[in-house]
This record gives sequence, structure tokens and C-alpha cells, in this order.
Amino acid sequence: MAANETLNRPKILILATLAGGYAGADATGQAHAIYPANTYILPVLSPVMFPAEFFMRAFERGIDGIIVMYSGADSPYKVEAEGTAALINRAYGLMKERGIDIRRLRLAAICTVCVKPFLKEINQMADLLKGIGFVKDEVAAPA
Amino acid sequence: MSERRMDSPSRADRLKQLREEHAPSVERTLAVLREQKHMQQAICQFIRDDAKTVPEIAAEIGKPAQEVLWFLAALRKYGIVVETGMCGDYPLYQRVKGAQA
Amino acid sequence: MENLHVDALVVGGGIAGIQAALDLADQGFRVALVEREPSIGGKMITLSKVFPTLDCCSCITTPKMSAVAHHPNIQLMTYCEVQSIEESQAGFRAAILQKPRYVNEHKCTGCRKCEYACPITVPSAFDRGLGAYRAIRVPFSTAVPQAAVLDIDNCILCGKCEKACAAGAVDFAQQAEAFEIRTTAVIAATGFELTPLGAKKEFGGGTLPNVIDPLMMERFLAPTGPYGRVLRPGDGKEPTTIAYVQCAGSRDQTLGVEYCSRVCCMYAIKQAMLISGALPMAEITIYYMDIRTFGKGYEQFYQNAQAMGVEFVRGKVASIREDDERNPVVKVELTEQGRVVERTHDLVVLSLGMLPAPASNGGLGLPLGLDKFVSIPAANTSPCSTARPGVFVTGTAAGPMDIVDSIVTAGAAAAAASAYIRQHQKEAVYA
Amino acid sequence: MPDDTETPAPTPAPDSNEVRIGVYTCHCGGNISHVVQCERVAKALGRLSDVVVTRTDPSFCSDAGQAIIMQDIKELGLNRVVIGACAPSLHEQTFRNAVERAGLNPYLYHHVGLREQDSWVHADDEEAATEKAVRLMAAGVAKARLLTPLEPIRLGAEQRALVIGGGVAGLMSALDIARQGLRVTLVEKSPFLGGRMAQLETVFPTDEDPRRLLHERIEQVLAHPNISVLTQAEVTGVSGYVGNFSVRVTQHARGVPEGQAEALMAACDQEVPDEFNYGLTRRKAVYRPYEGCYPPTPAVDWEHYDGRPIWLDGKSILLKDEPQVHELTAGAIVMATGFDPYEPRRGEYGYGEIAEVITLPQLIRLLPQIRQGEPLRWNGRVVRDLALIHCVGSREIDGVHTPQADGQVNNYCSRVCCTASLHTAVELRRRFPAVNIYELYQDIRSYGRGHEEIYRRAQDSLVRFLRYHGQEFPEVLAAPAGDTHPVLLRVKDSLTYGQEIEVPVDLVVLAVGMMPRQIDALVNMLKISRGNDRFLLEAHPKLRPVEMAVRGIVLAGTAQGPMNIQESLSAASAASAKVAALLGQGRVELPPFVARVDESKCNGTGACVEACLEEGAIALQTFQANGREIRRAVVSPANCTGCGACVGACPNRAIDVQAWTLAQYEAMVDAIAMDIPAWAEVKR
Repeated sequence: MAANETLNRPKILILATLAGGYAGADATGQAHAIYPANTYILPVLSPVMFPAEFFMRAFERGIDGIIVMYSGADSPYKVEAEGTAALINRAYGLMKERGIDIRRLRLAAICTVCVKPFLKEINQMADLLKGIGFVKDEVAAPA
Repeated sequence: MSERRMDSPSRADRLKQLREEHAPSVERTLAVLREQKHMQQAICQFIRDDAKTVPEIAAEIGKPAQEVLWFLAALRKYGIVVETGMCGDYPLYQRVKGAQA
Repeated sequence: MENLHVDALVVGGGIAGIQAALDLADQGFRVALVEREPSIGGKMITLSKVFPTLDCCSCITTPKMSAVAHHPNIQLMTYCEVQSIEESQAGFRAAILQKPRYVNEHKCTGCRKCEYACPITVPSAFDRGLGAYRAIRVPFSTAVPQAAVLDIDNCILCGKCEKACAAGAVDFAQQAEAFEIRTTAVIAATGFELTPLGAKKEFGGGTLPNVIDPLMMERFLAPTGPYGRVLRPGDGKEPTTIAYVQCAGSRDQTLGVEYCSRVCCMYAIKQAMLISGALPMAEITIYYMDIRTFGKGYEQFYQNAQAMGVEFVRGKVASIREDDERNPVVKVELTEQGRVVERTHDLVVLSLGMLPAPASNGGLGLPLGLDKFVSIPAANTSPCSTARPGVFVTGTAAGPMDIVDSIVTAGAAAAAASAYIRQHQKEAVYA
Repeated sequence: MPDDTETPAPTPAPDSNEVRIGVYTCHCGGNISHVVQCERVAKALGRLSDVVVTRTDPSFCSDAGQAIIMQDIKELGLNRVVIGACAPSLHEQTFRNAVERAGLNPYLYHHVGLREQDSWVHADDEEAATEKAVRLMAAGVAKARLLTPLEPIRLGAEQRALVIGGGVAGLMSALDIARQGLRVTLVEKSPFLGGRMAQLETVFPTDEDPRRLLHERIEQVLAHPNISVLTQAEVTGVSGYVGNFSVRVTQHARGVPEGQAEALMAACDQEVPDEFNYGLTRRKAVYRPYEGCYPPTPAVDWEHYDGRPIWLDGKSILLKDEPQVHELTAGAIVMATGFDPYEPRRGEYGYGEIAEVITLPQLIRLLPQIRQGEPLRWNGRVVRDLALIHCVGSREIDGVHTPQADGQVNNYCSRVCCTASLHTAVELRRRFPAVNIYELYQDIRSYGRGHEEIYRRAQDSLVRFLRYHGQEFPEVLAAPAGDTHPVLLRVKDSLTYGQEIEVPVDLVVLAVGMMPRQIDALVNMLKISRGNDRFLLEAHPKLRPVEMAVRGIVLAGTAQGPMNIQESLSAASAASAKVAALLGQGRVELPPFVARVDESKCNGTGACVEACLEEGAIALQTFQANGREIRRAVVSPANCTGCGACVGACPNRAIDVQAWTLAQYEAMVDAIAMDIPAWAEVKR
């Protein structure tokens, strides 16, 4: 693929818990499964640490899709399961206010060996973005 | 221990001593080296322009395929030969242009 | 080499010795780790991936090797032989011989320029003779210490290595040096040897080039292997049918090896899975008597291999011959059908077993069991204590076991040794 | 004695505002460089501000590779290091240590996973994989700019271990830990020590008396001044963390006064099934399981005691349980909770329906009840033919075997049953030469040292072997009335090329596997994990086999999975070595990833306290400053788990998790989203 093509793909940010999704991403790598490369995984202790505004800022800066991979009920942190769900709901509210398609933000429970669910989430988001394109075009478009 | 170091022979003396002690193995190894050079040259010559498989090389230079493969493993490791693809079930090997043998 | 005084001497730098040394050193004991090869890592570092997790073996071994090298409480001594261990008032006195590397280990940066300069190519022991290195070389890419060693028996003393070395590390004046280690306790972690490939003449190992041992296959499957892929050594063909002969060297009275080697079922299944990954079209057959996948997660691993299409055939292999195309032909009695058939494969792996390393009864002077492994007189109360008080045993020196069991017994030997050290040193103070 | 070496504290980074970053892209011996063009990555990264040096190497994790980085730190004055290599789970610690050895604070290091999350998953697209590597590494650099030197949290550690379980593994690890100079509290749920091993009659391969071996070990444990033993005791509460677990132990009363115990046991008329003999016999509600047990004093079985008074010397004595609660602090916890034999389903191989079907543990308890010279009898009949069926409750296959109540099947091998069956068969043939024995098996797994010899002895003593396939189980049927034998066994035997064989037998013995003990309450209290097999889960099955993921909790024996006695002992000793290393210095270090309040921004809203669910982790405190009262949040690092709930909640951005700050994430997002015109210029 030529450089300018790869440079012009929507970007997917993945915030994945070290105890769950990040290890799951490593397990996917060990299985040598192939998935789209416009995916950037950052490890987090727990996604509850982010204020909803963090996601808005990321969309503004040029991230087109965000998957939050938390550990759900398996989390070592008491607050994670409910806290993250509440956080995502707040973020959805802000996205609607700003005219951002809420499908650009996904919450998924991924564990350390969840290779298939991991790939499913990634491919779904990549397919979605192929269809709906960049955030900047969406926000710029008249309502 | 430092005392022992002071007693230890000089490098030249020690080399001389080693040559004497290991005369039989040095002689044997020199013979091996001649054979190795011959073999390497024969292999490299044959795969200089075109990539070949192990059985092709073995047939050309009249040596057992097993030995040829071992030499190719060595040449590959030190960057003199590369694998370029497959011919049926056999990988193809070719000499790297300009590599130091 | 200065004489040393330590709390524990660990003999053998494979995974068991490494873990025992770390477990003792982490408790604050001073440990000397003595390894006869130029690098620690033992058999484990030569493996491709480990069962049942399929973790890259090098990736999980090298951190531990590195930890040993850097631990403030561990003195690492490679390329050393233990000549004798004698009781003395304060514990033991071990006579050690440092073999000459002809390279100053502390000056060498592991850059391998000497290796490239050396004109002699020799079969690489690390690759079971199927790959090559030079007469002077860093033994393998992740060796600890990262230092070259000169193989004097294959050297013509041409001096090219010396000229190539920017660090001035090549040193022909080196000689063997004897020194002594005084220690309170000793841990024997001397490991195992693989059954010789030619042990069973009928199987053609050592004479038929396409009948190989399992450690060779490990090297083929490792990213740093001799061919960079799986090929049969006879003629460089990518094999499409591969067979494993189980218990080739274990549970066999004719070889004097009655015991089960414990790891062969699992490594055969693991290799079968890895080969399926590397060569998706390959057909893999495992000829066996009993499948013994008894460890944690192992039965599931076996079930997965069956689901992947690995063929498990109950049968007794009588002999292996070669056809005109150098293909091994396996004559096997299918014990469930009561008939004998011949089946042709491109490559046959003999699932060889574990024999005690000769060092187990070398300088350590330890009583051995009937199986020639180090004897453990009270297995059901003190599973790491040998017949010699103060000397403990871990890993495959005490009989066949896999990596996880070696690591567990290393911890156990460390616990037993540390209790002994504390008790002994306390008594020494009051005496 | 060993040196008590103090490791010197790392020298903090030179107090300079200048950020000097070294960026290293590892080939991982080709694992990364076969897909990602590492040299291009290095070149692109070299264009970022603050990057002083950028290099590639075949393997930075090797000693030589680490030396390169260490040399750069010293010679180029680097104060931040970013390495792109394999997954951080593999080598982050390796590089942190290297950075520290070079004199830099280890937390000024950032690790980027380029193998598992890039080269291995994008092998189809080198260009895209290389671009991704640049962006991930640029994000690493962005984070590195904002890293600050951190120190691990050092906590005092209680030099006492709690051992849960008084079986052979618990006893061994208690003794081993005590021998390292640490104190131990051993908690056993039942009134007696010794666990499952006491129920055996001989141990293979040495044929020793297990109760004699146990007795010796128990004497050593009791004699050790560092060990206290609590029987009839259960852990009923745990809080805290490694080094400082606060444990509540509830201990039931023995229930019988020392002087009257024997008499009360004799006078007790309530009988219950004797679990020591797996229900083959009955015992009293005031009991001792066997002669020579410890403690020797009989105890009341509170679970079954019906509450009726016992008449003794004309007096009615009511037994009363007055549980005692012990509170203790332990630095580490050893899980030695053991196993239960698998209990076959009703009807599984006729179990529970045909009287002549029992389990191997029951048979082992039956044998000592038969006097020497007497024939083997069961259900009033002399046994002439006996069959042992292997793998009952082991090696089960999903979709083939009937699942248990929790929907699962036991798809693991229980390891000990093959040799135990063979050993029992040899013993039966020796004691009762007239009894014919059949063993129905799939694979004989006599793997251990000396076990193959037991297999040979079984063959030599004419045990008949019949081999079935995993999916074609033997059938156990009640024989029609009037038959010579009560049970009929039907099996398709692959040793005779798949012949259907019918074997009339007098007794069927099921070689049942191992199941973990029911310890749900403990698992929840300790927040520890179990594997798919429901046994306790180790931190890494290969490299850390006796540690759990929760720091300070280790595994000993069959709580982790099926093992024989020797293996349980080794695991127990290995676990104690970990405990000794952890607590030996009297302090433990925890990673510094906890919340930290920026006092200049905090104005005491209390939002963080509200968001936090961890007990005692954060609180509002009132301070005096310049004559005014101000409220600020204060974190208690030992109780903070670093989840960051407080971070998202704070309206003033006044709190962050150290090394995982919000500002660092924002910088990383910017780097990932950046336009990289420079990138396009860096071509092959």
C-alpha cells in the first residue's frame, strides 16, 4: 500500500486495561492474527480515570473511533464495571451535543485471552469507519 | 590470582606452546579448511547467477545433499548466501552479490 | 581467579540452577553459580516455544538469565568444571577448574567480529550439529555472558580473530585455572542428556539423515534455527509428512531405561502444533503407546492437537528403513488392529527421552538411584534432599521432568538449602 | 549469615529542565524487523524534538543490547528512555532494571509493544505496520517528556505468614517458612491435622506408612517455636495487601473438656457417616478420625452434632460451641486448601445405584478394615473378580460427558489415579491372590520416578488390562438375578482389536480424579483467580508456578491442581521460598502507581473521595495555611489501587495516578493523531 493511502485512513484509538484488553491484544499478536493497522492501543490501569471530555478532545485532535476495552466484572478494581459504563454514557451525551456519531465510541469487555472478541471489535469499528469516514468531515458537515 | 598471572608465559611463548600441544589438531583442521574452501567455492560458483536447490547443487558438485545443506546453512548464517524462494518443496539458494566469502 | 566463600554453590546453569540461584539470592544468601558450558541457559534456551502456553522460549528464559548475571548476590562462573566437593568443617570445599576461553570475558563486547574473521566453520552444538558457527564464536545470540569462546580443538592458531578484535579481548595466553569455593550448602542442578539418536539401531537414528532427534526439530522451529525454516536435513526438502515415534528411548527394557521421560508426549504434541502453523499442508502422525498429558492444562492441549488434525496412531514401531528417495519408511504394528504396516514419511522425529547427565555422578559424589539419576532417599518427606547432608538436588538431575516442575523443584531445593544454611551457620556460631 | 545488603537508592535525574530522550527500536531478532522497517522508524523518531539519540539493534534485551542503552544514558546524559520491543509484560522490567543500573530513575523509562501489537498482527502490510510503529513510538516519546522520577512505595512487612490448610502441603510450607526465621499461623478447618494424606495406607513408590510420615512432620511443626496452629478454624475476613494482610480467623470450640473428652466420646450416642472412611463406616459426633491423630483430644463435629445432651455419670452434659475470633496480621498467605475426590454422579458407572460400585478412595479405606488372612468381602459376598475403571471424573470431553452442576466437565488429567490404581491392584493381588483384577483404562500414565515399575509389577502379577477409547466408555450393569456375579461390565477393548468383552465382577472400583475444595468464600475475600479447571490459578504457568497474581499470595499443593505427595511437598517448599524472599527483609516494595494530589490545584471539593471505592485510600483533611482553614484530599498510598476513579471525577484536574497521568494520555493521543509530513520524507 502506498504511503499516502495508509496515512489517510481513519484512526482508531483503543484504551485497553493492562489486566484485560491489553493482554488480550498481546494474545492476539501471539496468535499472529491479522487486523487493520490503523489501530493504536494504549494501556490503561482502568478507563474510569478518564473524564468524558477526554474523548471529545481526542475526536477534536483527529481520532475517528475509540474502543474502550475494560475488564468489566473481572476487573481488579471495584469501581471499574459501573464507573466506566457511567463514563461512556456521559461521553455519549457530549457526542450527541456535538453532532458526533455515537457509534464512534464503543465499550467492550475484553479479557486476557479474548482473541476472537478482540478481533470482532476491531474489525467492526474499522468497517464502520470505512463507511462513515473521518470525524472532521462529520462535524464540519452542516447539521 | 595475580601471582599466577605474573608466572604465566608471554603471549609468544604461549602461542608457540599451543602450536606444539595442538600440532595434530591444527594439521587436521588445516586439511578440513582446505576441503571447506573447495566446497564453498564450488557451491558459490554454481549459485552465483541463478538460485538452485540443494539436490541441484549436490548433483552439480558431486557431494552428498546432506553436506551441501550444512554448508548452505553456514553460508546463509554469515550472509554469503540467501534463500530466494521455493522450487516445489525445495528452497532456492543464491549467492549474495559482493558478499565476502 | 580468587577463592570464594559463599552460602550456597549451585552446580549447573540450566533453568533449574538459574531458578534455585535466584530463589536463594532473593533471600539474601550469597550464591555461586557454576556452569560448565560457556553460557548459562541449559537445554531450555535451545527450545523454540514452550508447552502449553506456546510462549517464545527465548523470551521467557533470557530475562532470568539476565537476572542471574546482574544479581548482586550471585557470582556467575561459566565454562567451569566442578572437580570435587569435599566436606570441611564449615561446610564444603569445591575444587573448580576454569577452562580457558582464550577470550577475556570482561573485555569482550560480544560484537562477533572475531567470529566473522575466523576461517574455520564447525558444526554448531547449539543447533545439534545441523547448523554452523566458527571456531571462535559467541555460542548463541542470547548467550550470558555475551562473550566469545575459542574452540581450541578446531583452531589453526592463525590469529585473525585477535587482529579483528577492537577490544583486545582475544587472549591466547589464557590457561586453565584451578580455584576453590567454600560453601555451606550445595545444590546439584546438573540436568539431563537426550538419549543418543543412534541408541536404538532399528530406528536408523544417526545413519538415516531424515530421522532426527526432537531438539533438532526445536532448532528448526526456532526463529534463529539453522535453516530459518523446517527442512529435512538429508536434502533440504520441506517435509509434507512428518512422523513422531514416541517412547523412543524410554519405557524400553532393551535400552535399560524402564522409566517414562515425562516430557516426550507434550513436546511431540507441541512440535506437531508448531509444524502445522509453519507448514499448513503438512500431515503429522504420532505413533504412541500411551499419551501422558498429565500436567496442568496439558490434557486440553492434547485435545486441541486432535482437533487440529494431528493424527494419533496407537502402534509399536518395529523399525525404520529408507526408500530410494531417502524417505524414512516406518514399520509399525497397529496394536488396535493387530496388523503390521509400512508407512512412508518425509521426516521422522524420534521422541527420545532423558538420561542423567554424566555430571550428576561426576565431582559431586552423589549416590544414584537404579535409574542412574541422583537418589532422593526420602522422596515423600524431603523431595530435594540427596543422601549427602547439605547437598540438594533440583530439576532433571533428579529424574525426568518438564520446565515447570524444574522451576518448582528449584524453589523447593532453595527452601531446603536455606533452612540447612541457617541451621548450620547458627550451629557454627555456637560451637 | 547472609549479608543484609542495602541497595542504594537510584540517583534522581539531574535537576535540569532539558529533556534528553533516547529512542530504541528493537528488531527482536527479526520478529519485528521482518515486518516493521525499524531503521525508518528510528530515523523518523530522530526528527522529534528532545530526541537525542535513536538506534536499532537485533535484540536490545540481550546483555549487549542493554549495554548500548546504559552507555548512552551515561555518555549522552539521557534522562528519558523509550524502547519499542516485545510486549511490556516480557521485558519492561528488564529495561527498567537496565536503566536503573545506568543511574537513571527506572520510571523515566517507557516501553512500547511493537511485536504483539504491530509486526505480528500486520504482517500483511509492511508500510502500514511501519507507520503504526512510528506513531506508537512518537506517543511513547510524548509520554516520556512528561515522566517524572518515582520511588517505589516501601511498606513495613509483617514477618508472619498465614498458611491456610493443615494437610501435607500446608504443614511442609509452615515448617519451611518457620525455618527461615519467620512466624507462621497455620489454620486448619477440621479438628485434626494431616489432611487427605492421613487417609492413605501406603505411599508410592516407597511403600511407607503415610501416617507415620505425617506424624513426624506434625511433631516438627508443633515443636517449632515460630509456628502456632489453629484447628477447627476458618478464615472469615481478610483485608489489606502484601506485607500487611489483616486476617480474621474464627475458631470453633473443641467442645469437650480435656479431662472428660474420652469419656464423652464413649458416651456419645449420635452417629454420623465417617468422612475419614468416605462414608463406608459411621462414627460418633464426638470423635477422633484415627488413633494417633493430632490433636489427640476428641472433638465435636459441630456440623452434624444434633444438640442433644450426652449422659455421663448420671449427668446430662450439653456441648456448646463458643467460637473464638482471632485477629492477626500476616505479610503473606499460603493457599494450601487441598482437594476433594471427585464424587461421581448418581448412575455414573452405576455409582449410587448398584451397591457393588465404589470409589478408589473408599476401597483404600476398606482394605485396612479387613483382618489379615480374611478374604476381601463386599456387601456380604467374597470378592472373586474386581474391576478398576480409570479416568472417572478426569479427561472428560465437552459435549461428550455430562456436565456438572456448574455446566463444566473435568477436562484435565488428575495425574495420580493411574499409579494409585496400579499400586492398589498390586497390593490386592499380594493380599488376595485369588482375586482377579481388571483395569479398564485409556492411557496408563505412570509417569513418575519409580511409577513405571509399579505398572510392570501390576502386569507381572497378572492384572488384566482392558483399554477403552475416550468416547466409548465401559458400561456397568446390574447382573440379572441368579447370575454368578452381581455386576456385569461391558467394554469395547482395543487391546483385542475392538472386541466387545463382557466381564462379570463382584466389585467395581472407580478411580476418581481430584476436584478443588469448595473455597468460594476465601476466593472472594482474597480476590484471587481460578482457572477454567476451577483450581487456583498461578501467575504464570511456566515461570511463576507457585505465585498468584495477587502479590503476597502463594500456592502450595493440590489447591493448584492434581499432584501427588512428593509434588505437593515440592510446591509447598517452593512457595515458602517465595514467602521467605518477600518477607525476609521485613519490608516490601510496591509499584508507585497510586493517586497523587496536586496541592496547588486541589480546593477540597471531595469529588475524589466520593468516587473512590477503596477503603481508606483517600480522605479530605483540614489544614491551617496562612491563618485560614483549607480542605484538601490526601491519598493513603498503601490502600490506593491506582484505578484512577478520582482522576476522572476531579473538576480541577488536581489529582493523577503517578506514571499514568491524564496529561500523558493527551500527549499520546496528539502524537497518534499528528500529521507527520516528516514521515513521508523518510523513505527506504
